[in-house]
Amino acid sequence: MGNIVELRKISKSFPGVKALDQVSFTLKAGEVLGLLGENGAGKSTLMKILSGVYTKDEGSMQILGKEVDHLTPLTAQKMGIAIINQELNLCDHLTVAQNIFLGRELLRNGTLNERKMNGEARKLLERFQIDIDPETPVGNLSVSKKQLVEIAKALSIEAKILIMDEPTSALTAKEIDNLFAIIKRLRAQGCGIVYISHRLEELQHIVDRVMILRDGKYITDMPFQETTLSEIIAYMVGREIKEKFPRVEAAVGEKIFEVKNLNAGRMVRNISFSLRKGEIVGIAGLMGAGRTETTRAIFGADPKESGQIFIDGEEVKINRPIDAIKAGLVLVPEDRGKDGLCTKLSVKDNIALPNLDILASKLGLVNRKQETELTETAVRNFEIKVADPETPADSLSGGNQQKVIVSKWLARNSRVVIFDEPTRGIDVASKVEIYNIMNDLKQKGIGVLFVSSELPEILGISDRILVMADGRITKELDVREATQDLILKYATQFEKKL
Amino acid sequence: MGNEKKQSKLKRIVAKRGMGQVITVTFGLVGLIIVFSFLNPFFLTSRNISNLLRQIAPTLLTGIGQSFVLITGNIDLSIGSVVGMSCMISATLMTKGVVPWVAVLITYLASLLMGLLNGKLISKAKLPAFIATLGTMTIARGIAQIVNNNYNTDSIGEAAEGFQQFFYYGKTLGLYNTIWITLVIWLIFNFLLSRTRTGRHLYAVGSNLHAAHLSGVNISSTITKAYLVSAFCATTVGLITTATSGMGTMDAGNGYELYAVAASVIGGVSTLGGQGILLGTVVGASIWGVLQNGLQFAGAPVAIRNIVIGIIVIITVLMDIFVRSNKRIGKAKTSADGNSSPALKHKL
Amino acid sequence: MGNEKKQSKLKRIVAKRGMGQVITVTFGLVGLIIVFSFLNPFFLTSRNISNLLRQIAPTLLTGIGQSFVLITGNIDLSIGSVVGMSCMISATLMTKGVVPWVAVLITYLASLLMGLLNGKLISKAKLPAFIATLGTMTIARGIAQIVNNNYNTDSIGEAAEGFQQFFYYGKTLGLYNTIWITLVIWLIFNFLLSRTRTGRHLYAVGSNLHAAHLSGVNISSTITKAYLVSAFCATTVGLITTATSGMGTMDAGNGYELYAVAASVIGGVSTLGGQGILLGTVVGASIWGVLQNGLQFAGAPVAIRNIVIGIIVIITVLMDIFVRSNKRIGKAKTSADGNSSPALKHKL
Amino acid sequence: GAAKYRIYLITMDQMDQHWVNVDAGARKAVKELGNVNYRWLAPDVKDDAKQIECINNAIAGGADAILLAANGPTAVTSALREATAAGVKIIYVDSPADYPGEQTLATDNEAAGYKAGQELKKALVSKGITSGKLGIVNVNAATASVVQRENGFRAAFEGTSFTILETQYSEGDAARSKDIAANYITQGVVGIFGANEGCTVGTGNAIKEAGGKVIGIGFDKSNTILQLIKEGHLLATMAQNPDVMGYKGVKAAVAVLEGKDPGPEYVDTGVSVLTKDTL
Ligand SMILES: Nc1ncnc2c1ncn2[C@@H]1O[C@H](COP(=O)(O)OP(=O)(O)OP(=O)(O)O)[C@@H](O)[C@H]1O
Ligand SMILES: Nc1ncnc2c1ncn2[C@@H]1O[C@H](COP(=O)(O)OP(=O)(O)OP(=O)(O)O)[C@@H](O)[C@H]1O
Ligand SMILES: [Mg+2]
Ligand SMILES: [Mg+2]
Repeated sequence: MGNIVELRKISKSFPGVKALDQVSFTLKAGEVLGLLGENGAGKSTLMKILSGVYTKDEGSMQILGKEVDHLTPLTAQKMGIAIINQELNLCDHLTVAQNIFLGRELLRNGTLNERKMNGEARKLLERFQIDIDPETPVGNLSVSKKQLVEIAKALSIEAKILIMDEPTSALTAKEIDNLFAIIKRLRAQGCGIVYISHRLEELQHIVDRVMILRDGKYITDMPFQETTLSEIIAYMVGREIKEKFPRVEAAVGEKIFEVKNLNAGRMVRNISFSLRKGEIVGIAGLMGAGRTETTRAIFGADPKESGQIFIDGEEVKINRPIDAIKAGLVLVPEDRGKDGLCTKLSVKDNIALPNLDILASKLGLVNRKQETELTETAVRNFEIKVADPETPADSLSGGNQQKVIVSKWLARNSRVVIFDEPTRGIDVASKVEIYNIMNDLKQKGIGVLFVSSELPEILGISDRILVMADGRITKELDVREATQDLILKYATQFEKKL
Repeated sequence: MGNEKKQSKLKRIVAKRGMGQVITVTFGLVGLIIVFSFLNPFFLTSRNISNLLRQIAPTLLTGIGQSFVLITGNIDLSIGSVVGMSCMISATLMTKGVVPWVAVLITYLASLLMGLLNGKLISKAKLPAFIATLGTMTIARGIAQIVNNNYNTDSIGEAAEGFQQFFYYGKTLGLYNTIWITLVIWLIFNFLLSRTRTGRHLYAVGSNLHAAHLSGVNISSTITKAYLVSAFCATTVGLITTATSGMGTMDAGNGYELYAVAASVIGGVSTLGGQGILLGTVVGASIWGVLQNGLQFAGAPVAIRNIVIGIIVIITVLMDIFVRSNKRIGKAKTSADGNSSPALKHKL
Repeated sequence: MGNEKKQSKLKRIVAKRGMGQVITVTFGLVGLIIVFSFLNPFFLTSRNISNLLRQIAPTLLTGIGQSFVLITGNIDLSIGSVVGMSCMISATLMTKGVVPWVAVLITYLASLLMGLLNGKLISKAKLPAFIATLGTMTIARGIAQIVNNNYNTDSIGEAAEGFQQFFYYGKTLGLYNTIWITLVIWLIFNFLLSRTRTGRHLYAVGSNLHAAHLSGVNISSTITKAYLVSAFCATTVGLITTATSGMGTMDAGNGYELYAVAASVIGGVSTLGGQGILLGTVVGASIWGVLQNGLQFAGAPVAIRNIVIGIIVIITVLMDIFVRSNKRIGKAKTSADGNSSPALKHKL
Repeated sequence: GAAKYRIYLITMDQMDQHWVNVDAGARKAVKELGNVNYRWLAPDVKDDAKQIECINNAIAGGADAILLAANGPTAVTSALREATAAGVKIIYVDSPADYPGEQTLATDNEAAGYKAGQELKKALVSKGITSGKLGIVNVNAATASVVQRENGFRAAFEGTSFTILETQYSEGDAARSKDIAANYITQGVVGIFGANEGCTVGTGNAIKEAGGKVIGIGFDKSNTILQLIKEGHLLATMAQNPDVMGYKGVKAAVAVLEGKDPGPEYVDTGVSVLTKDTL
């Protein structure tokens, strides 16, 4: 079969970075192409050019046999290109159906045909077994539901070219299986699909061919059958990664952190657990199990109803984040864009922000020399790729942004560090770096609480695993006895609804 | 099952784009009317009601325009000046002997150009709306002053009698024409906003600009349309003002942009974009008008009027926030998360 | 290598929080001064310069307050009314025989309460800043009117001679006290903003409220502090106004909040929060003041002044956007992508 | 008791002491008469449309007579036609409109402005100054009464070798007026005219600060202005008699309502030139 997309020598720069450098790319009808690469390799940028979001600096494009010079999101859509973007792009105030048909509203006599749109949306959602009422406002949905809406929206176009940029980052296992079934069906219909993911385990289920980018350059492409995961990783990283889940041993000591009977709303119910010196405790669970809410409540970001928190055996009162930080408890939040970074501020400002209590005198005067030292040390220690700490944080790639967030918390001496999904959307090499950071903390005797939806990493890194469902801890497992199946069993142990 | 579905339909309507707020403030409006009708025997006379409706018209009209703009997540500070500019342009032309209806046409064209300028400065040149319309606010006021060489105009004269009747003094079927004009404009724009594709796009742009852009919505033209509507409404108010006074006043419309914001916001239109319906703007403008009229009759000095109005603006919005956050607590208690707290989302 | 480092240091300074804009508009200011000094022989006399500086002071002071608030991503529409309220409270107290310095103290306390109210309404009750301060704007004006029972006050009299000297008429080391006061306040708040923890927090809140919250920043107290600074500056202007006129005027300060926005924004403070420095506000206020003063000397009628000022506001911001996007274009061509276009990010 | 007449006073706004004095005069008459139900309606800001709303409200509120200080001659005429149609009697206070009323009690603003001009000219000439620049600080160009004052003032200098600079507007804000006047002084004017209370206060303060060379003259009477005159910073002010307008206005209205003759169509309530000597 012929190529339906041919991009030749595409280049694209952003201030300070060459995101794409002479990249060529092809896609055939009826194939699923895995587009792979580290954070900042240029995958999203390439696909945004193909879908008309960005304009290329150089190069030429042939799409469905036509030479195309200038694309907008609208013309791309009209040509049959659908994209599920890495970031959620939905209007919270509009309903699911209104979002799905946004820009392509169905009309009757020139006016909106809401009934038809609702009906079509319902059919679409049913066809893909997505359990959402098309008339609910999107703002009321959870992140995973939103991602499903995003997928449904892309599928509602009779697309000939479908781009999925990390579609599964917020999905549950069942929803992912569902998605794979959809992908296979579309492939059979002759649709060309580009699939981007950092969850390399997923590839085997669907991908026909892989293409690898590194630092904005084309590296290679080959049929998936003819390669192995470790070879792919080596191409991505430019070197071999020995261990995907490096594990270090440390002697387990006394209790450093304990939560007793914590309650905070519907999703945090009677949570009790403890952390010991020299161990990483993982929290597993399905999307919406209440893990994020638990960490936020502990950290004082959300109000608590009841419960006690102990650090080194002493009870601490945490009503707001600053109390937690002062008590030696810090949280690396889940949502990088929303909760993690002040994107307009510099890397330096971001790293300094939670440490100003140390950097400022009693009267509040900031010691700028100390501030510079602290940030430069952090940038060095965490190998953050940034030319100058005064650069605005939003010009960094995802992985580097995550490192900024981690580093700002570790620049101070804390007793307990909570990581909420620290590896989401991060490439393999960066993941390993994050694991190493956690291991390092563990060896230093600092308590690490590690929330993740990816079972392999939970199993690979933690020493003890708490499983949550419906806002409760349903099981505590030692890593030696834990298996994926066992965790899933407890993660689906829902309460009987009255 | 069927019952459940029906119930959820009702709930849905209530939840719909600020319908809840509309219902809440309607109660408030009724309360005010009751209070004032006790305080003042003339309040519910047909003469006063018809008067009152005519007084509400300018606030409602500018409120409609402002609501369109607010829904897209922007603001129009130039409304008051466009009222003044329209008043001066139309009156100057008429005093110079131009046929009133031609003057009206020219006035609309001139103001729509101002609306176009607003729209393009914001959507194409990417100026923040606050700044762009602060600039055009000053410019339009300057134009209002310069049109007749820094003077208010003379009387627009006998020839404009028909014009004055049409926009202000005349009655049709027992109701002042001003009220009819307002009603027709409201119906048209309400239809546009709730039933057409452009209307949908206005909400989408205000809710998530980037998403709307990626969905193929033409951002620039959508935002520009909102500003054109706003300019259109402001011009109509300017013409009503000319008809009312029978002359052009350079100062006309001063401060109307803020009344328009108040009317919209009291009626549930969010200054953050993406939310609100024009029914709310009607209630908001009515509350505003009833307060002005009622307090004046009650003999309240301007000072008290200002204080009361300020408090009411704050309270209605507080109430809305309270009602919404209470609804949420019923389901799940969230505090500092982005979805539940408007202020946390709020930029400027 | 050393050279390269120096260069990047320079670049860093230019890039820092809107320094680029400050430099651009400083050129504009110099240009204006040159033009006006050719147009008018009096322009550069020491008398006019010293006068001009004193005329810039109120805009700069309110601009400092507005900049603080804008940096947190909010806005303060109540500034002008707080000026009026302070003017009336202080003058009324003095005419009633209260010792001027006690009156000053009481005035500051009253206004700071208004600032506190603003801060709490926005940070605790989560009202959008536009609405909250629209409400307090009306309330504060009402208070200004009610304090002396709807009258402007009588002369504050002989006893207040010292007060008038201190705030307006007196000179120290050849410069008017008003200028000294402004300078001291600027230095203090510039120091607070650029060198202290609270300053950092203000930027963080304006840049990303959630991230700031999770980084241990007390959002509510940070936002409240910004409004307190704004109220403090507005009060100082109110007192200067009382000292200037020797009486209390209920109307005082009308519209100052918008001049304050203009001064801030021309100087590179973003209405989207997180960006801007007080040096910019100085330049912005100066441009504003030079225009007012210079255009009066040039004999331009108000109409022309309005138009010129409106155009200048728009052009300076346009220029900044253009310069920034050009910098970008030099390296990369972006079209409609979200990150490069401020308007796309913009909420109201 | 006696049948009550409903009388409304409608002013331009509620901000000036001037209006308060009109109201006070009216109240005095109401008290004396005892058969009047009186109310003061004022828009929150000076705005033609809002004043018309007040007129409409008064009609709707059952007015028998309206005492009106018209924003301008033209704007309210149509509304007044409706009032007349509803049987409401109209008495003008302060500023009449181009529409027949029962009586007008007002200051002749143009004449008063002319008088101010002449006073200033006299003072200048007596100091040996026969030419030079003059400045006018006015409220705005939209309010008829202040525009008339300015016209009168300008007329007084016609044919002299004084040049009057472009008028500057302060919206009556005393602080802004002060800035404007100070700028005039920098430009080397020999005299400044302030067209209302705020403008006059600002003018006086600017002169006070600059030292005595420039001669200032103003309009309206307030304690602050009188102070400035006493201290010699202002030459004089044109004091109107607003309380007379209110007092005689109510009396005239009741006379009309009772079918009596209210007296002449136009009553000039006069201005007095207040100088240091007359105080
Ligand atoms: N709008 C933008 N402005 C500035 N730089 C950008 C922008 N978008 C991307 N970049 C930069 O371009 C490079 C490529 O980014 P891109 O998002 O394409 O990477 P990616 O391969 O999708 O990474 P990830 O796996 O983290 O999503 C990065 O260095 C990134 O920082
Ligand atoms: N603002 C909100 N209003 C209503 N429900 C909410 C809100 N925020 C979260 N929820 C619901 O609370 C539940 C818990 O969400 P939470 O994000 O804490 O789960 P989680 O276990 O951390 O999952 P994730 O892996 O997504 O982080 C979800 O069902 C979510 O839909
Ligand atoms: Mg990507
Ligand atoms: Mg989570």
